[in-house]
Amino acid sequence: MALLEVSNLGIAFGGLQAVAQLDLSIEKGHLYGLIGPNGAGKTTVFNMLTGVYTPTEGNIVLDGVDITGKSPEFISKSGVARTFQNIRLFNDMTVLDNVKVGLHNQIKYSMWTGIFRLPAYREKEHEMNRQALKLLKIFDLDAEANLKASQLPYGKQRKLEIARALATNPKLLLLDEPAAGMNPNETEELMQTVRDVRDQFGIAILLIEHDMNFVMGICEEISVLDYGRIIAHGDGMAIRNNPKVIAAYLGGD
Amino acid sequence: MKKFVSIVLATAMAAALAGCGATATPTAATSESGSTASAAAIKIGGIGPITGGAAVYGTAVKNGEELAVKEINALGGTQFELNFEDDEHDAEKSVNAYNTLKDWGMQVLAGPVTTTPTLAVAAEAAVDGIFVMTPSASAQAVIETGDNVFQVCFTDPNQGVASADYIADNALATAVGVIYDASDAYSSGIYEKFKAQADSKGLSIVAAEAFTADNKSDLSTQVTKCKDAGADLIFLPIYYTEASQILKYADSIGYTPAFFGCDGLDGLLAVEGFDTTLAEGVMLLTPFAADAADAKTQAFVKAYEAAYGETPNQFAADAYDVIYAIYEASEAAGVTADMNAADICEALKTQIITMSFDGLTGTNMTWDATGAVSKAPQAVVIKDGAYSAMTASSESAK
Amino acid sequence: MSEVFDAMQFLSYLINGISLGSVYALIALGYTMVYGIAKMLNFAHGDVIMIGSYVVFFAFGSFGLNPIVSVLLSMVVCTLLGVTVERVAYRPLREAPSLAVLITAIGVSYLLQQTAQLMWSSNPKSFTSVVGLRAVSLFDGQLMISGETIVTILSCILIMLALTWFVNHTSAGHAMLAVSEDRGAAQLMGVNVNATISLTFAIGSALAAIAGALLCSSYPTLQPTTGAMPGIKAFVAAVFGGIGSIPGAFVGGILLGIIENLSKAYISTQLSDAIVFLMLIVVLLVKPTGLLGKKVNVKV
Amino acid sequence: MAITKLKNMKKTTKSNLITFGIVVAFYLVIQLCTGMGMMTSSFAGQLVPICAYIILAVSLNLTVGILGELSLGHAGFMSVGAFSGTLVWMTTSATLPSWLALALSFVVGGVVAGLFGLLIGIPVLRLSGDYLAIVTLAFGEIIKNFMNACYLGYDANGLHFSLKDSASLHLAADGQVLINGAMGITGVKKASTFTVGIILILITLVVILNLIHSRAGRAITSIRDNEIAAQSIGINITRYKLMAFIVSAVFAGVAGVLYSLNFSTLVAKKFDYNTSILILVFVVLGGIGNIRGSIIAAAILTVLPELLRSMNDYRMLIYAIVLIVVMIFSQSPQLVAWRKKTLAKFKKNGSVKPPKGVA
Repeated sequence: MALLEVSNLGIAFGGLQAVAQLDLSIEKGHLYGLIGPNGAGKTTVFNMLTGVYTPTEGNIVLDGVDITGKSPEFISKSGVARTFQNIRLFNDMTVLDNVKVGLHNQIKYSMWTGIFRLPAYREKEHEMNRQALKLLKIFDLDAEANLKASQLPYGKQRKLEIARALATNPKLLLLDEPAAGMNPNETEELMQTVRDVRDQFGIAILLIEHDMNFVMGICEEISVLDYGRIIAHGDGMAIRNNPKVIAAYLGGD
Repeated sequence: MKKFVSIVLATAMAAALAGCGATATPTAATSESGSTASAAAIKIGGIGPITGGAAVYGTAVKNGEELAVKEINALGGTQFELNFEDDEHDAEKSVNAYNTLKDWGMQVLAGPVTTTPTLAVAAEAAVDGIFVMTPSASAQAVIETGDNVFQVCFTDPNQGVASADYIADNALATAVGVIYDASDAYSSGIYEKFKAQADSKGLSIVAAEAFTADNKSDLSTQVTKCKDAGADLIFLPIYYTEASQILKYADSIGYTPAFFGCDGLDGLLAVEGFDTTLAEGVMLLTPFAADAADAKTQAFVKAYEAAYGETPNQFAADAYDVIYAIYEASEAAGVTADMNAADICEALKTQIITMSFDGLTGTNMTWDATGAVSKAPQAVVIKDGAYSAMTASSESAK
Repeated sequence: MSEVFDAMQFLSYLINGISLGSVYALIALGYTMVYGIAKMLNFAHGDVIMIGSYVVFFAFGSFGLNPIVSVLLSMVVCTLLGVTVERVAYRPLREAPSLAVLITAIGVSYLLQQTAQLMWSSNPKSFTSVVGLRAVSLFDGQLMISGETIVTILSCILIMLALTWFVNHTSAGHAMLAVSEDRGAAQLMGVNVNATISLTFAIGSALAAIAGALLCSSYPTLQPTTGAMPGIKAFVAAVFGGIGSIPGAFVGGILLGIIENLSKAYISTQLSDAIVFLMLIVVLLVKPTGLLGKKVNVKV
Repeated sequence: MAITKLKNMKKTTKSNLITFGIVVAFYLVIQLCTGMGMMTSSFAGQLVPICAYIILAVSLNLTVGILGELSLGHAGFMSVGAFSGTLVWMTTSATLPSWLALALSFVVGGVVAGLFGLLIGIPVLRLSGDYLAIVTLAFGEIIKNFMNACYLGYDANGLHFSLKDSASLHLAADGQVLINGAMGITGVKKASTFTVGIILILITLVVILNLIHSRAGRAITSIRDNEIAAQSIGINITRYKLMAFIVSAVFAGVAGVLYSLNFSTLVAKKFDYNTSILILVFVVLGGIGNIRGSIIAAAILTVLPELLRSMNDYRMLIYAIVLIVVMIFSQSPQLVAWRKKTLAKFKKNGSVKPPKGVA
C-alpha cells in the first residue's frame, strides 16, 4: 500500500464543485507533481489534504491512518507538512525560532518546565537548537538564524518555509509553488535541494508548480488537474505529449 | 521604533524620579481660590470630583468652600488657605489627591465629596491624624473609619429612616414605589434603611426598582413598573439629574403619584432647561433650600450666584458649612496656623463635639463622638416653582 | 403586583424598548458606517453625539431657533468636527496598527468630554424635546407611544433607506463600497481613499447630530458624559446586528433596546446590562459576524 | 570579564536582564529616596498602584502583544481577583500570620481570575479580531454589573448571597455583610506595600518572560504571526490561546489583589471598561509585544496625571491631548520614517559607534 492513498476525493463550495473524483497514490520516497492551469483546484487539494478544508466526499489515508476531515493539527502530527503559495512564515520571529516552532511536536517539555526553567528546559532547548540549526544548514540559512523571518529575501523565505515544514518530521511534504518568484539560478539550486531533502529524509514530496522545467526535472510522477478533475497521470514524458494536457493549458491559460 | 519609545519613556521616567527628590514642592500652590494666603493661614485641603461623571457635585463643593474661605479671610480673624484637588470620583485618585495635599502641608481636610473616595481617604487620614470633615459623603461607614472623621450631611441611615417615618406618620401613601441607583453607595444606602424602616412602620413598598450608572439614560421601565404596581407615592433617594428625567417621563405617560426625595433632589429646580411645573408637589427632606427666606441662606445664594453664575445646591451649602464649622471650632479651640496637623486634629475633635453650630443646612447642629451630625431635616414641598416648608410632624433624625 | 402575565403591560414595556432601541439604532448607523469603510472603532462617536446635543440645546432651547434649523446647524457643526478629527487625529495613523487608532479615538473621546465640561460645565441640562408631535394614545390611553419614539423610528428607517440607496446608487457610494472591500485595490482603481473616508466621517457625524437631538429628546438629561454609555451600547448594537451592515445596525439597535427593557421589566433592573451583554456574546458565538454580518473567508 | 560575558550572552537573555535591572534599580532608587527622606507623600502613595498597573500592563501584553488578540476586558479579571483576594484577606488576616494570609490572598485572587479566564476563554477564543475585542469588553461589563449587584454576608448559619439588596440576605442579628453591592467591600485593612508590589512584578516578569521564551511561548507567538501556518505545523491553537489568556488573567487577578489591598475600600465600579482601556493604553504606548515598554509606560502614565495637578481644570484635557499627540508621533508610519531619518543623520554626525554586529 502506498504512503498516501486518496480516493474519490471531492469538495463543493455552495453549488460549485471545486474538486471531484480525485484519486492519488503516492509511494514512499516519491517526488510527485501536481500541475494544472490556474484555478484548476490544486491548492484546494492541498487544503483538503492538510485539513484546512473538509472534503465533501472521498477518503484520504496516510500510512494506513484515515485522516479525512481531521484537524490540521492532527494531520500535521500524523506526518503531513506543507508550505504555502503565498508564503506564511512567522514574520516577527527569528529564522531559528521559526524552525523551533516546527519542532513543537518533536521535542516536548511542559509549560511549567519552561516557566520555572527546570533542568529539562536547558537540555531540550539545546537539542532543539541543534536540530534547528542542522535543518537551517541544509538550506544554507544558518548564517541568518537570528534575523527576523521578514528580513530574509524572498527566495530564502521560501526555503525557510520548507525547513520549518521538515522540522515537523513529516512522512509527506506538500510544496505549494516552491519556485515561484525565483530566478533560474535559484530554481536550479532549489531543485537540487528538494532532491537532497527527499534522499536525506526518505520522505515523499508532493508539489504544485507552474515552472514546467522544475516539475519535469525532478518529479517521477505527475498528475494534471483541470476543472477539479485529474485529466492525465504519468511520468514527465507521458504528460508532455498528452493531447488533453496540451488542450487544457492552451484553452485554459 | 520600539526602542525609541522606550528611550523617550525612560527619560520621562528619570524625570519623574528626579521629581521625587524635591521635598514637598507645592506644585499645586493654591488653586485660584482667591484666598489671601498669608503666612499665618491654616491650610485647608479639599478633595472632590471636578472632572468626570460626578463633576457636578465636586464643583459645587469646591465653589462653596472657596466662597466660605473668602468670606472668613475677609473677617480678618483666623485665616484659611484652601487647596482643592480633583479625584474624579475614584478612590485611587482621591488618595493621590490627599497625598498631594499632605505634601502641600494640609492641616485640615474639608472633603472628600463622594462616599467611596472618602472611605479610602479617611482611612489614610485616620493613620496620619488629620481632621476630616466631609460635606457630603453620607455613608455610615465613613464616620466609622476613625474618630477624626465628621460629617456635615446626614448619615444615609438617618435619611432613610426619617423619610420612612415622615411618609408613614403623615399618611402620605398607601403604596410606595422606590426608584434608586443600585450602582451608587449613597442611593442604595438610603434605600436599604428606608426599606427596613418602612417594613417596621407597616408602610407597603409595592415596587423597588433600581437603575445603574450604565442604564440610567432610559428610566421609563422603572416608572412604568411603579405605575403598574399601583404606587401612589414614589420615593426617590437619588440625585436630581435622574429625578428630572423620571418626572418628565411620568408626566408623559400621565402618571401622577406623589414624589418624595432626600437631599439629593435639591438642585432640581436649578436644572437648566427643566420645566419646573413638572416638579410641582414634589416633597423632599432636605437640610437646605436655596430659596429659603432666612437672611443667611439669601446672602449665601446671592454671593454664590454672583461668583459662579448659578444657583447653589445642597452640596455647595454643605461645603460652605464645613468651612464655617471648622472656622468656629478653630476659633473656639484656639487653633493657630503654626500648630501641626495632629495637634489641630486633637483640638478640633474635642471642640466639635461640645459646640453647637448654626449653618445654612441647620441650626443648632451638634456632633457626637462618632462623627455624625444631628440637625433637623426640613421637609419642603415644591410649590409654584419654589420650595415651601411643610409642617413636620416627624421628630428629627437622631 | 399581579403575577399574571399582563399583555397590555408587556406591550408598554415593548414600546419602551423599541423607543430606546430606535435611539441605539440611530447611533449604531453612524458607528457601522465608519467601521465598515474606515475599519476603525470610533470610540469618540458617542461624544460627537454629545456635542451635537449641546448645539441643539443652545440653538433651540436658549436661542429659540426653529427645531429643524437647530438640528441642521448641529449637523453642520458635527460634520466639521468629525471631518477635522479624522483629518488631524486619525488620518496620520491610517497605515499604523489598528490598535493605535483605537487608542487615539479614546483620546479624542476624553478630549471632547473635557472640552464640553470646560465650556458648558458639568451641570446637567434638561433638554427640551425638538419633536412637536403629540403622543399617540392607544386602547383608551392604556398605551402611549410618544412623539419622540415615532419620529426616531421614522428617521431611523428613512436614514437607513437613504444610506442604502446612497451606497448602492451613487459614485461616491460605490467608492465607499470599494474602499470597504479592499482599500489598496480601490486606490489602484483610482478611488480617492482619503476623500472617501472623509466623506464617511462627514456622513457619520451628521447622523450623530440627528441621533444626539433625538436621544436627548427622548432622554432629556444632557451632560458632558451623556454620549459615552449610549455610544458603547450602540456600538454593541452595531456588532449585534453585524458591524458594517446598515440594516444590521437597525435590527441590532431595536433588538438591544427591547432586550434591555424587557429584562429590566421581567428579570432585574440591576442586571439588565449584564443580560444585554450576555445576549451579545451568545449571538456572536452562534453567528460570529453578528445577525446580518457577512462571513469573511480567509484565503489559504 | 563580566562585560565580555554579557556580550556573548544571547540577545533575549540580555534584554530580559535589562528589564529586571530596571525594576530592581527603580526599587533601590525609591528606597534610597525614602531613606533620605526625599520622597513626597504624593509619589509614595502612587507606588503600589504603579506596581499593580505594571503587572496589569505586562500581563495584558501577553494577550495583546504575544498572542495578538485584542482584549478590552482585562479589568474584569482584575475585579474578580480583587474581590476574591480581598475576601480571603478579610477572613484570614485575623487568624493566620499576616504574611501567610497575604500570600494566600494573592494566590486565591490569581487562581479565581485564572478560572474566569478559562471560563471566558473557552467560548470567546473562537472569535477573533474586533469581535473578540467586543466580547471581552462585554465580559468585563458583565462582571462589573454583576459585582455591583452582588450582596454577600455571613452569620452563624453560614454564607448568604443575594443579587437584589442587602436586606434580602436575611442575616441574623450578629451577621456581617461582606460585599454590599455598589458599596463593595469596606474597612479593608491595608496590606499592600511597595516591596510586596516589586516582588510581585518580579514574579510576573519571571513567569511571563520565561513563558514567552519557551516552547509554549513560541507556539503562542506563532499563532499571532500566522494562525494558519501554526495549525499546519501541528500547534494546538485552542490550547495555546487559552494558555496565554489564562496566564494573563491570573496576573490581572494578582494585580487586582495588590491594588485593592492598598485602599480601605473596594468597589466594582473601578473595574469598568475605562480601566481596561487605560491598561491597553499602557501596552500600546509602551510598544505592542514589548514587555519593558509596558513597564515604563505604565509607570509614566500613572504618574503623569498627578504631575499635571497644577493645571487644575485643564488637567484631563491636557492628558487627552498628550495621549493623542504621543500616539500619532510614535505610531504614524510617516512620522516614524521621518524620525528614523533624522536620528540616523544625528548619529552619523555624532560620535562614531561601532556598527552593531548581526547575530
